[in-house]
Amino acid sequence: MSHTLLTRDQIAERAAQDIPDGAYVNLGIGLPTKIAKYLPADKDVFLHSENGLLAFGPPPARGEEDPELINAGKEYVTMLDGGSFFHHGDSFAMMRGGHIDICVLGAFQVAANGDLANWSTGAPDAIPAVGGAMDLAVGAKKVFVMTNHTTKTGEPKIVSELTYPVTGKHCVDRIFTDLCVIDVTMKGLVVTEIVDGMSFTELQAVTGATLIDATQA
Amino acid sequence: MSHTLLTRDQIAERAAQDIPDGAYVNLGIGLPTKIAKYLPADKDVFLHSENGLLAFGPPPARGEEDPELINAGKEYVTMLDGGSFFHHGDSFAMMRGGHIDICVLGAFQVAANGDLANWSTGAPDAIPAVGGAMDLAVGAKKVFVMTNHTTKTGEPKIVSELTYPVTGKHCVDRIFTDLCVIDVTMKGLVVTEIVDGMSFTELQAVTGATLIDATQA
Amino acid sequence: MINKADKDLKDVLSQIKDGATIMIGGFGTAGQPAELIDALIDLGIKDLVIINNNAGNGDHGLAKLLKTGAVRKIICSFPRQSDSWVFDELYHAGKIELELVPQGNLACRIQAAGMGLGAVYTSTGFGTLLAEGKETRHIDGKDYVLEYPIKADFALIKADSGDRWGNLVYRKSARNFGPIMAMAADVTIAQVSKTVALGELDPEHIITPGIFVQHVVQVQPAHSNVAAIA
Amino acid sequence: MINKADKDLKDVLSQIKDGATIMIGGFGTAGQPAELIDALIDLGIKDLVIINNNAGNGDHGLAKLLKTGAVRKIICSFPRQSDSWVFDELYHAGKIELELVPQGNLACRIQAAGMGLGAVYTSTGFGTLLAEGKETRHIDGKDYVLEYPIKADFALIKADSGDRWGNLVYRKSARNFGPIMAMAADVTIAQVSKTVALGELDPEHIITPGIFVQHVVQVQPAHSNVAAIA
Repeated sequence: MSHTLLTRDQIAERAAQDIPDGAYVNLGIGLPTKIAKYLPADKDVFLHSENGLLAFGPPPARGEEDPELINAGKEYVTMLDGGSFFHHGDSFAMMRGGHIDICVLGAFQVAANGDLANWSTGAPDAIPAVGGAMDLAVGAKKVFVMTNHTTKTGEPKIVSELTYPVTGKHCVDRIFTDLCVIDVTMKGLVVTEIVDGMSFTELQAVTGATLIDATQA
Repeated sequence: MSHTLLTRDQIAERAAQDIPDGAYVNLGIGLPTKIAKYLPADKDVFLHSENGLLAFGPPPARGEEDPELINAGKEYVTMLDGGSFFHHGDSFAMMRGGHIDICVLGAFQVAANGDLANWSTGAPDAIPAVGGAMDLAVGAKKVFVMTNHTTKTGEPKIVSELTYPVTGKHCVDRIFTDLCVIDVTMKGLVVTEIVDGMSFTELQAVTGATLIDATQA
Repeated sequence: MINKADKDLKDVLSQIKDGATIMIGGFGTAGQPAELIDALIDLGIKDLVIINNNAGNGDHGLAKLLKTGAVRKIICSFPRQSDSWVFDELYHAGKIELELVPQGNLACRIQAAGMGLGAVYTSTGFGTLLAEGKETRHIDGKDYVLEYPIKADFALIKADSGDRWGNLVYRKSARNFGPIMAMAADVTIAQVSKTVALGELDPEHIITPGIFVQHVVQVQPAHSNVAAIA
Repeated sequence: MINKADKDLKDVLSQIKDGATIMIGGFGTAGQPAELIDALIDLGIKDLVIINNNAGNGDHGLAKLLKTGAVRKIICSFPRQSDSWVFDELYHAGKIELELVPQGNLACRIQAAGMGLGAVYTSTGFGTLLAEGKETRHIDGKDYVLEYPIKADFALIKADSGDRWGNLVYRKSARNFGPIMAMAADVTIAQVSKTVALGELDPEHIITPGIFVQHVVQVQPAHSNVAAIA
């Protein structure tokens, strides 16, 4: 069979479908921020940013940028009516205290037990930097991961055990890749959707951990 | 010799003299609240109340009472220009975090080592109640105690060791009584002032702990 | 479209069941959600654990709730007051359990729950009867007691204004425990004097962001003219 | 009469000495007290410990301070950025010590200092390299790491408006670390765009009460027209 990889926008669009009306959501820097534009207008989804914003909106019109109104990715944003500002303490209380419903993160690797690696490749001379990655990984009620299924060189990113330094243990609930959707469960990695034209066997072949097929369920 | 006891107002007036310009002060419920009226108008002294007020002012005019503007003693107050409201978490952060300069408390007993008892007489059938007493005792940079020197039945309230349950250990810095002013120091209880007409020997006789005379210093 | 202000008081409270742990805001009567408490009494549920600074005054509000026998245990800092006869009688009769917590530790433990902390070392209470049996630690020259978070199934609080996303602002010293209880409960129900349109509350002035609030119920202000609304 | 706004920038900063631990507010450039940092550089002091979310960008502000060699150690969550070449070079040359702290733990440890807690159990970082060697505990089904408060001798922060008693309000996402750093430092110095009269800030809207602020310094807003003030 032959299949087509989902584009980054298509992964974002797919992930957006799993965000319910009324959800408080933190979209990690990078790929996950793309989800914002696929949230349907008839839903109230509340976007949280670590630097003290709740219910922020799309980027401002050109010339309307305010250097004091940025998100955690240091991009200019706007505020929706009903949005609010607060300090870093309250902002991470929202996260650590389990008040955020869904956090969507990028990943270097996800392990079969839900361990996430996304903050360090462990390269010996790299300058370490963690930001809010570890807080986001353990704090939200549900953690979604958005990632390509394999690295640029074809190595699996979904693995039986992490080889990169862990960001959070047992934290990932669902994985959206350019090939499939996977639920991380007590039984293992359960594949619920695969791109058209790809078989479960083919998917398993490019994955570094044992998958469970639930696409017929 | 013969001496006159200070009135409650006179003790308050004396204690007020030791509160410097710019001090953040919590006046405990009861006797200490009397200090407010002896603070000189040319000083900015900031009164803190546990229930979320900073820089509150005198009672309102009759008919101007607001049931939502009360202090920790549940008395009606007003706000000064420059005052602020905050929640209980921040209010006790001010206390526990060492941001309050002076706290003035009542006492059942003060021990020679600065231990304070003011929350419970230990009576077996009494309903225990503590409020903010323990937080106030350990939180402020300096703790002043205002009390009669002895109980109504003439028992010493300043004692070598507490017989009542402790509120805070090693917390009292200065004691203002109707007979004297005492500094609690590493060396012991140092008497700096005695009411006119009373000798140090007479004061010692009505005190349950050894005093050091510094009234000639 | 999310509207947290679309249910009436009775509907909102009906989700509270026997055995619930409930935080109730207020310091004295300031910030006490009187109408929510009355509706809670009407529910007729029992075996409740209540968290409040006090244990009721007079015969109204929290005292009235206690009087119905609905409360198994109360966690508070100052139960004994000149007009706390309802609690006093229950306590002396052994009909209510009391966990006495210093006021600042009460606040801090509620905050710890809202912040998702496992436990905190606090200096308040060290060496006292209220820390007996508790773990202690000497840190950087000072003694601390290990205290655990206080969480709740529900928080019933009073705010001044709220919008349909649950954003709240308070009024003067009625703010007290409201903002921190809202953060520490699974479901926070706020009674407000005014429901305002989205955007009417300045994002700089919102004290409790809507993320901490599940329901907003507008009630007639307690200090309004009763004759006028009768 | 207390006037916390009566000294000029240079006078206020002159109390900072070699070896000081200094919190600096801001997330990126939002809320960064640029004028205070410039004045700190002019002081020429050394051996500083800096606490900030980042480790400087480009060649200005915090990066410029690092470049002078004044900083012995930095405590931050995200030093590595596309334009953090000043820090990168110092780090690779072994000329600066780095304590890397997850951003939420940084906030929480700063809060713990302000609140007077001895230590807190936080879930963030458990099982990671950043918790290696740290005490852990299993509480109520979840794993936590014991983390200690981060205090400072000074906090340099940026607010929008302030009054002579030190009350502050912030602007939008420039609020970030300001309010919690103000609570955690012995001496907090706030640069403001506007100094207002006592009473002009609504007591309901004050974010940082003056008790947490020792000095208020008005500076020319950074985004004002440079030509107009030249």
